[in-house]
This record gives sequence, C-alpha cells and structure tokens, in this order.
Amino acid sequence: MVATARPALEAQRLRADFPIFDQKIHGKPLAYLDSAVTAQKPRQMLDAMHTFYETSYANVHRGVYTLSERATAEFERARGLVAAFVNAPSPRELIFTRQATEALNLVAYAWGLNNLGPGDLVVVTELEHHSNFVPWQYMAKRTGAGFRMINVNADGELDLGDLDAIAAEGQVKVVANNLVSNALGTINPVEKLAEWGHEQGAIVVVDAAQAAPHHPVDVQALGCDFLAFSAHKMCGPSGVGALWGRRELLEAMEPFNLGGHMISKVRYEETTWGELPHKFEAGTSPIAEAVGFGAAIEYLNEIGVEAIEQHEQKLAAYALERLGEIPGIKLYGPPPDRRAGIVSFNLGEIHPHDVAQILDSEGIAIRAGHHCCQPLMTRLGVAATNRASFYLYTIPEEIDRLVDGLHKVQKILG
Amino acid sequence: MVATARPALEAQRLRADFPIFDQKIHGKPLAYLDSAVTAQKPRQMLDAMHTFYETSYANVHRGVYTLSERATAEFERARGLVAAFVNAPSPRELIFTRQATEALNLVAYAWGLNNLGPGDLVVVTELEHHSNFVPWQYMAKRTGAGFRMINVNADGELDLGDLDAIAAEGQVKVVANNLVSNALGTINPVEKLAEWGHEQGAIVVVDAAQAAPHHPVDVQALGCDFLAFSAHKMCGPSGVGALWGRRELLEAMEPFNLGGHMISKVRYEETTWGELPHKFEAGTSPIAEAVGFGAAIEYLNEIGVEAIEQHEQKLAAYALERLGEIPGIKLYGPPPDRRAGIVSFNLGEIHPHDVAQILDSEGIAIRAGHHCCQPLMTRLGVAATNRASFYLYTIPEEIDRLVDGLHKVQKILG
Amino acid sequence: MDDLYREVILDHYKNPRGHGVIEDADASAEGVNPLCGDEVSIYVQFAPDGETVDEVKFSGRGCAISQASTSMLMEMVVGKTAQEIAELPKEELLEEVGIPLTPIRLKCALLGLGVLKVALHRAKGTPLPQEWAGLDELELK
Amino acid sequence: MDDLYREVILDHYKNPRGHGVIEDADASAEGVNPLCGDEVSIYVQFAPDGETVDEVKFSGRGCAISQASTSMLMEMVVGKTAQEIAELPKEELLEEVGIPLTPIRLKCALLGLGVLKVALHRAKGTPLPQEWAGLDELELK
Ligand SMILES: Cc1ncc(COP(=O)(O)O)c(C=O)c1O
Ligand SMILES: Cc1ncc(COP(=O)(O)O)c(C=O)c1O
Repeated sequence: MVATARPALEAQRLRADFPIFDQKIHGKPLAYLDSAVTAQKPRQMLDAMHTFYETSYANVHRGVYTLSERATAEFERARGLVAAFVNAPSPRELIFTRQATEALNLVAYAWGLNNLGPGDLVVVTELEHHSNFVPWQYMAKRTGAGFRMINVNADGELDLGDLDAIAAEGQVKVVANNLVSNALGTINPVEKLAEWGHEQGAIVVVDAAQAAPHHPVDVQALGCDFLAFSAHKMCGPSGVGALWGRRELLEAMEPFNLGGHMISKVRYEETTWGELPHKFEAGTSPIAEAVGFGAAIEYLNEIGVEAIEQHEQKLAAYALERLGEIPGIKLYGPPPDRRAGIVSFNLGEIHPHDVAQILDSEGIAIRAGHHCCQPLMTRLGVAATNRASFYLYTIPEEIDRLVDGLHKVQKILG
Repeated sequence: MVATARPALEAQRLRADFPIFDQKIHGKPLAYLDSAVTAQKPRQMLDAMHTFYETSYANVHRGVYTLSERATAEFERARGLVAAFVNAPSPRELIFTRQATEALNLVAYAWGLNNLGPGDLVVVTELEHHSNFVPWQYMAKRTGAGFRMINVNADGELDLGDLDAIAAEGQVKVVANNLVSNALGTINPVEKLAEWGHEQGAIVVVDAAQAAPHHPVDVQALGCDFLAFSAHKMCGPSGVGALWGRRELLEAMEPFNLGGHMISKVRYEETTWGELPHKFEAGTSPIAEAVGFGAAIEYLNEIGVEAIEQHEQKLAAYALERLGEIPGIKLYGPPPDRRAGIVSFNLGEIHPHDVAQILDSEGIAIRAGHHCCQPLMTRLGVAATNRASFYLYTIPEEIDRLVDGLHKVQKILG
Repeated sequence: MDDLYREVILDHYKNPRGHGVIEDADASAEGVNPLCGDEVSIYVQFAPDGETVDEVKFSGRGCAISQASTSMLMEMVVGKTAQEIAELPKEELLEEVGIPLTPIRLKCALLGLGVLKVALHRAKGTPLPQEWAGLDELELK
Repeated sequence: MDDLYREVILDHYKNPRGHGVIEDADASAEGVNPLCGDEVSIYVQFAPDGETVDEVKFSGRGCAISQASTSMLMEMVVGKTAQEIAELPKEELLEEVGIPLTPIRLKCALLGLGVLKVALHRAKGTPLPQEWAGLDELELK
C-alpha cells in the first residue's frame, strides 16, 4: 500500500477509458449502476489482451520456442501483479482460477472434503454470497460435519455475540466469510473473525470478490488463510480469478482439478503432484485472461485503490441521502461510514423487476433480484431488492438520474 | 454435417486472418507447428470478443436491463453454435467449462466420486492425455475402484484384444478415451469402445480436445455419454471449453462447482439445484470467452471442418514422407491414412529440447516434451519426443523449413 | 416503456382477476421462477364432468408482468377442458399480454401458464410441453 | 543460436566430464525436471576429512544444456567442501555456462546443481537455498 496521499479520482475523465459509454441505451446515456455484479472494461485492459493475442500468444510453461517463452513471461508477470495487489508473501501462493466461485470451491473440495468429518463445524455468515455458502453447506453435508451461520442484525451487520455458543457446539474447522457484502455493502470485521477462527483451530476463508475491486486488501494484515476474488469485477476480463492461500496449507493439501500441467510424474501405478502454483492449475490456463487481469491491476494501481474507495464512499453517502428523500422507499444495510459503494432498497410493494425495467427505459442499469444471497433475503423477508452499485467511473449525476427514474416508476406503478 | 463437397481450403490465403504471422521470429517468418497444444487466433474471433466487450458486456441471465439481455443473447447464441458443432441434441446439454481438462474433471467428480466403489473398474487407454488419465486414476483410488489401461501396439494404435480380460476383472463403470491422440495423432475407434462400454453398463467419456478442432465430431454417431473439448485449440480464446453430456445423466448427477447461478433455492437447511445447463455453471461464466468460442465456431464452419481435415491429412502425409528422408530419425505413430495432422519423432539421441531450441532460431515453433502423455512415453521408452502439428493455416513450405532445420540440428549436435 | 406497462397490463396488475386460494382444490401446483425467486400457486376446481375448469385462482408474489399475465390467464381458461388447456400454445397467452418481451421477462409472463399445466398434468395426466417436462422454466414444489 | 551451442557447451555435451556412477557413494540424490522428464543422479565421494569432495559423478539423460552444465559442475566442485558447495551461488555456474538462458532453459542448466545440493544436504545437513527447499525446481526421489 502506498502511504502518500493520492489525488482524488476524476470519474468523469476516467469514463473516457471505457468504450461501453460510447453508446446510447433507449436513446439515453448509459448509467451503469451494476458494477457489483461485474465491472466495465477500460480500453487499456482490452488492448493489452488484444495485443497479447496478436503478438505473443502460445501456451505457457512448456514450450522451448520464443512465443511460448514470451507468453510465459507475460503470464507470470501478471501473477506477480495480482499477488502484490493483495500483498501475498509470494506469487507462488497465487493460483489463477475461473473466478472467486471456483477459488472457493477449490478450498471446499481440496481442503474441506479431506479434512472435515462428524463433530466438526463449518461456520459461514448470513451475509454470504451463494458462492461462499453453498460449497460449505454441501461439503458439511457430504462429510457429516455441522453447518452454522452467524446471523446479521437489523442494520445488516454481523452479530458476533453468537460466537461462543457456536464454538461450544463442536470443533470449528472452517470460518468462511466475505469482506464486503455484495447485497448490502456491509464491510465485515474479518480480522476479528480470523482471530476467533484461529483460536478454534479453523482455517479462515475470505471471499474478497466484492472487496478487492474497491478497497485495499492485505492478506497478511487480515490474517486469513485463503482469499478469493474475480478479475471481472475489477476491470479485468471474464474467465479468470484468483485464490491466494497460505503456502503451508496449499502444500499440504490434495489437489483439486487433475490433468495436464499440475503433475510431476504420471505412472500407471501412481501420480505425483507438481509444485505451487502449478499443482492447482490443471489444464491450459486462462492465459490471455490472466494477462488481462494483470493489465487491470496496473490500471487500478495507476488510479489508486484508496482513491477508488474514497470516491465510492462519497457516492454511497450521496445516494443514501438522495434515495432517502423518496416517499415509501426502504433502504437496507449499514450507515454510510461502514458501507461500500452499494445501496439496496425496495420501493414500497413495487417488484424490483418492474423497477429495473422502467429504469432501463431511461438508460439506467441496476440489479433486481436476490443477488445470490437468498439466506439474507429470507432474513430480510423479501424475495428480492433493487441494488445500485458504483465504481470508479460512476458520477453523481447518475445517482440523480436514478432518483428521477424512481419517481417515474412510482408514477407508473405506484 | 454438410454432405456437399467443399472447396479445398487455401491455407496461404487464410494466414492473412491471423495477426500472429505479421511478425518475424529471430528475423525469420514464424512457422507455428504447435497447433496441437493451442491454436492461433483469427482476427474475426478477436474482433468479436473486443466488440462484445466494447458494446454489450454485462453479466448474463439475471439482469433485466438492455446490456444484460444483449449479453445473455450473445452468450446463449454461442452455446447453440458450439452444441450444433458436435451435433448435440440440445444446447441445454452443452456446459461451458474452462477447458477440456475441467470438463473431464466435472465428470470424474460429479459422476465418478458418487458412483464408483470397490469391485468397479475405470478403464482408460495408454494413449490418454494426463487430463483424461489422472482424474480417473485419482477417483479410482479415492473410491476403491480398480484402474485399468488399454495398451497400444508398436504403431501406437489401441490393442482391443485385451477388452474381454479387463471385463472379467470387475464391473466396468467408466470407459475414458480420446478420439485423437495428441502425442501420436492416432485416430481411435471410439464407436467400438463406446459399444463395448455400454455392453458393460459403463459411461463412455470421450476426450475430443484434439479431435474437435480438426475433424467432424458427432456425439450421436459416436454413441458416447460425455464429450470434452477446448476452445483454445480451435481458434477460440483461452479460458473456455465445453462438456457435452447426455441429458438423463446430467440431470441425475450431483453438481460439481457450487455457488451463484447453479442453484434453484438456497436455504440454511437445504439447497436445490438449477436446471441444465446452469446446474453445472457455478459463478460468473467466461462470458466474453464463450462469445469468442461461438465466433471461432463460425469461422471454422465457414471453412468447413472436412476441408480442414483433408488439408491436415495431406500435410501429415507430406511431413511423414519428407521427415522419413532424414537419416537417423525415428517416427512414431500410425500410417498417414489413420492419423491426424500430428507427427512425433526423435532425431537419434539428440534431446528434443535442443532440437526445438535450434529450430526456434530458424523461426520454427515445435513442441519438445512428454506432451502430457507420460504413460505413453514410458511405453515408447523415451522421456520426450519432438512433435510438429498442423492446422488450417499450415503450409507445406513450413514442413520444408522444418526438414531444413532438422538438418541444421544434426550438423550442430550430431 | 409505454409499450410495456400499457393500460391493460396495469389494470390486471392492480386488480388481478382470480386472486386467491381454493381450499381442497381438485388440482393445484406451485412454482418459482429461479431467476428472481417469484412464486405462484394455482388452484383449479373442475365442473361435475371432471374435465372442464369451473373455477381457477392464483396466489403468490411477482412482478407486474407475471401478475398481469397470470390474471389474464385466469380469465382465459375458465370453461376450457384440462386437455384444451394442456394444448394451449403459449403464444395465445402472449398475444393476450400483447407487449414485446425479452427472454428474461418471458419467463415472468409464462410462469403462471407453466404452473397451471403442471397442476393439470398431475391431476389429470395431461401432457406437458417438452420445455416444462424438464422443469426448465420453473421449479416445482 | 551460435551463442547457445558455442564450442565449450558442445564439448562438454559430447565429452561429459565425470559421467558415471559411484557405487556406495557417500552422498547421492536423483532429481527430475518435471517440465521435460529429464533425470539426473549425482554421486559424491568425500576425502578422508569427510568434508571435501574427492570425486563426483553424474548419470541420467538430458538436453545439451543440462548435460553440459552438469559436466562443468563436476569440474568446479572437486576439492571444495560440502559447505562451500552449499553456498555456491547459482550465478557462478551460470557464468561458467556463459550463454543467455530463458527461464525454461535455466531449469535445465540448474538441474545438476540442485541435485548436488540436495545430496549434500541429506548427507551433511548443509542448507538448501529457499527455492530448492520448496522443491520448486526439481522433483526428488
Ligand atoms: C461477495 C461475492 N462473492 C462471490 C461472488 C461470486 O463472484 P464470481 O461469480 O465472479 O465467482 C460475488 C459476485 O457476485 C460476490 O459479490
Ligand atoms: C487429447 C487432449 N486431451 C486433453 C487436452 C487438455 O486440453 P486443455 O488443457 O485445454 O484442457 C489436450 C491438450 O493438450 C489434448 O491434446
């Protein structure tokens, strides 16, 4: 992390880097307020991938020829950039996966399936995205381990008062939680949970899919054992993500996917595994995608992730203020100083699908649904919410347009 | 499959579609003879992905807004193209994976781990790529099932004489084999193996990674149950591949990766799975990569995969003839009429690394290694071979340059 | 926009026909649109011939499109036989709805029809269209 | 190219020094380069002081770079103590090899040195450099 103060980011200027904004939607400028689900792509990142394909594409790590050496160098350079972005002690601990979801499944399968059993407990939170909930629920069921959930309070913040009661029920072996909730924007006390998890002798698995694009993330400061995130939410391409894992754990673990590249020796009688990170990267890697991921990290580093965080915090506060003026609106989640650039709400009884559809006719893209957080929706007593989420290219005018759009929704359906 | 005759392809003209050839390697034109490991990319495919990112990028299947509807339509259109390419009865049976390796792991985990046990047998061939060998070896070991290998004869062709003996040893539950060997170019009798496998009550898993880019592949004619392949070997991007599976099997199977998108209902108490193909596509898909895969299929369809097959067969015959003239060369694999556009060889005692390195200085890229086929290498009694492999952009002049290069290798190291 | 939320849709949305529950219904089913979690239940009462729909009601939550289209469906099917409803092409309902729908919203508009066909299938063994046989469009309970 | 296969490399490749096996060696190890399957075994005989390398031999198969660099290594280490060899920086061997190497070929050039350090580590407890401690460069048997 750079300690010196950075200039605030100029979202209006940065928008020029994003070709997606060079178009009209239903005759209106695009207000893309769905960055929590996936971010748009800067030209710089797209060009890096394109150039890689045009000049240096080959498979990595095995070819003796020039193109393959060049591709390998670019691929491993990207690994270094991604590893440094979360302050991993070594790039060897950084595994390229398809996305955060696969990174979490890797841990659930390769660690969970081999280390869990009756009497053990897997602990998740009510705020988890399905991707850090269902794999653990499934592995607990398969292995006979118990499955427990840390609940949220009315503000959508974790209620850590239950921890002792949970620990009394069994041997806590896994604590899986997200750093930032994609449904509510809650910033969670991961350091505390990691400390508690380690006291129990558990591994601590952090879903940083929603944190890494927007906030400085430091695996060493968090004190976790595994951390998962996705390139596509941070200006990178689809098709690639990352798992950081503590070296001793990764080395002791069984592999996950098996096949080409992850082996040392394959014999009819027995197969031995390769070294980190290869052991967990079976088959041909998402090569160009990793290169694009590296380019996205360079783009974010240029702007500064602290500047992004500040920008989004301002937007979130402004959005909460402006949306709060709308009669009948229900806002979910914590106060602005404890939340990321995500605002979830319902407009009285109006179904989120209808809200999103009418907003779309104004060129405004928001999410309407359960946000892959059905356990949380159950808790909130709704099937779905509307969610507006921000990124480095979001400008306050888009929030004004959102508010105007919601007034129109009320006029039509209210 | 189209029955009408297609014009032969003009490789020299097609090369203009591939930007990678617009450069010199060590001052020489690039002779890329490593397409079996990964293929180069036509401008048409790269442009399709780029345009998608610039104009239509969003997450698929959930957004109510225009961009998301557009992205979903392009993504599902690609699925339809890929499914039709292998004559799948329905696009719902076509699952996007990272690559062939992950597709095979999906079957090994979701079917194998849940259906194998002591007394059962998993049967692979000595020709398998590690990606269709190691997952089965591992699952057999985990579940207590037996693991058997169908051997090859001196020509590198499968010896089916052992089948009865294998069947007598246990209940054959899985037959996993490749359609085209990436190490030797052998075209394998998959229909026969599928028939035998089904007589035993086994599932038949076909690795078509090396077949789909070069030969017409028809899952219904093959009679298999699962078929895996990778986009990157067929002019598509890295980071995406496909599994076709028989609907009844896919529907009855447990899921593999768990998380967002693949669910129907998630409750603390229990989770239910979504419909095909979503049940097997957890997390954010390789969206742009799938779109690129579709564009690659359109590119191949335009040329005609039969024309590609014929072109490569001619190149293979020419290469075998020209290489055969080199004193001391050892050629592996079957005669030209039963092989794909792949030629494996050793140049006396000269190590393949040295061969490949010297060829690189002439701008010629070939593979030197075990080709992820260590069991086969063990059988051949070598650590590695040289392999030249061809694609639609390969021209006979490149084979001439290869032969000249090999003479130079012999002069330096012989 | 004006296309999508035209007057007749809004009318059915705000004043749904056949909204409610039939206790001890002759046929019933419940479905959920997995894309948004919307649920709809449908209840059918047959006339004494045991084939003709005498009364039909629906309950559940949903967006304007799904509520309005299910409400329209209720009006369309009374007096029809189970077999006739099984054969009812979805296009006929969509024509009634009468607005252009993207694939995602199509799922909303067809949720009620799918659930109704499943209810009749269960009670009377009438055929399900291929796309519902595989439960592709909805999750049943 | 001429850079890579210069005369001295070719000489060591074609006439490797110390090629062979020492039966009942005081120290030995075998390693494989997982990238190509190349194997090399190294055998060490110590002088009566039990510390100084008296004789060293290698066997196995490999490319010209790995064979030549291992051959050069054999010449470099005779008369050195186990501790001195453990501390030998890889740069010293690479300087001897004296050709530009890409990362992949670097693995070939350093295979022998890695195996030798492992043999001494096992026999004498000398330290392993971090990159070999993690077995990153080679698979040991
Ligand atoms: C908190 C959180 N976890 C996990 C995911 C899953 O990300 P992906 O689909 O890229 O694996 C998301 C994305 O929606 C998320 O917001
Ligand atoms: C026959 C065969 N199977 C499987 C694979 C693995 O392909 P991927 O790495 O794309 O999964 C390959 C690629 O080398 C292959 O040639």
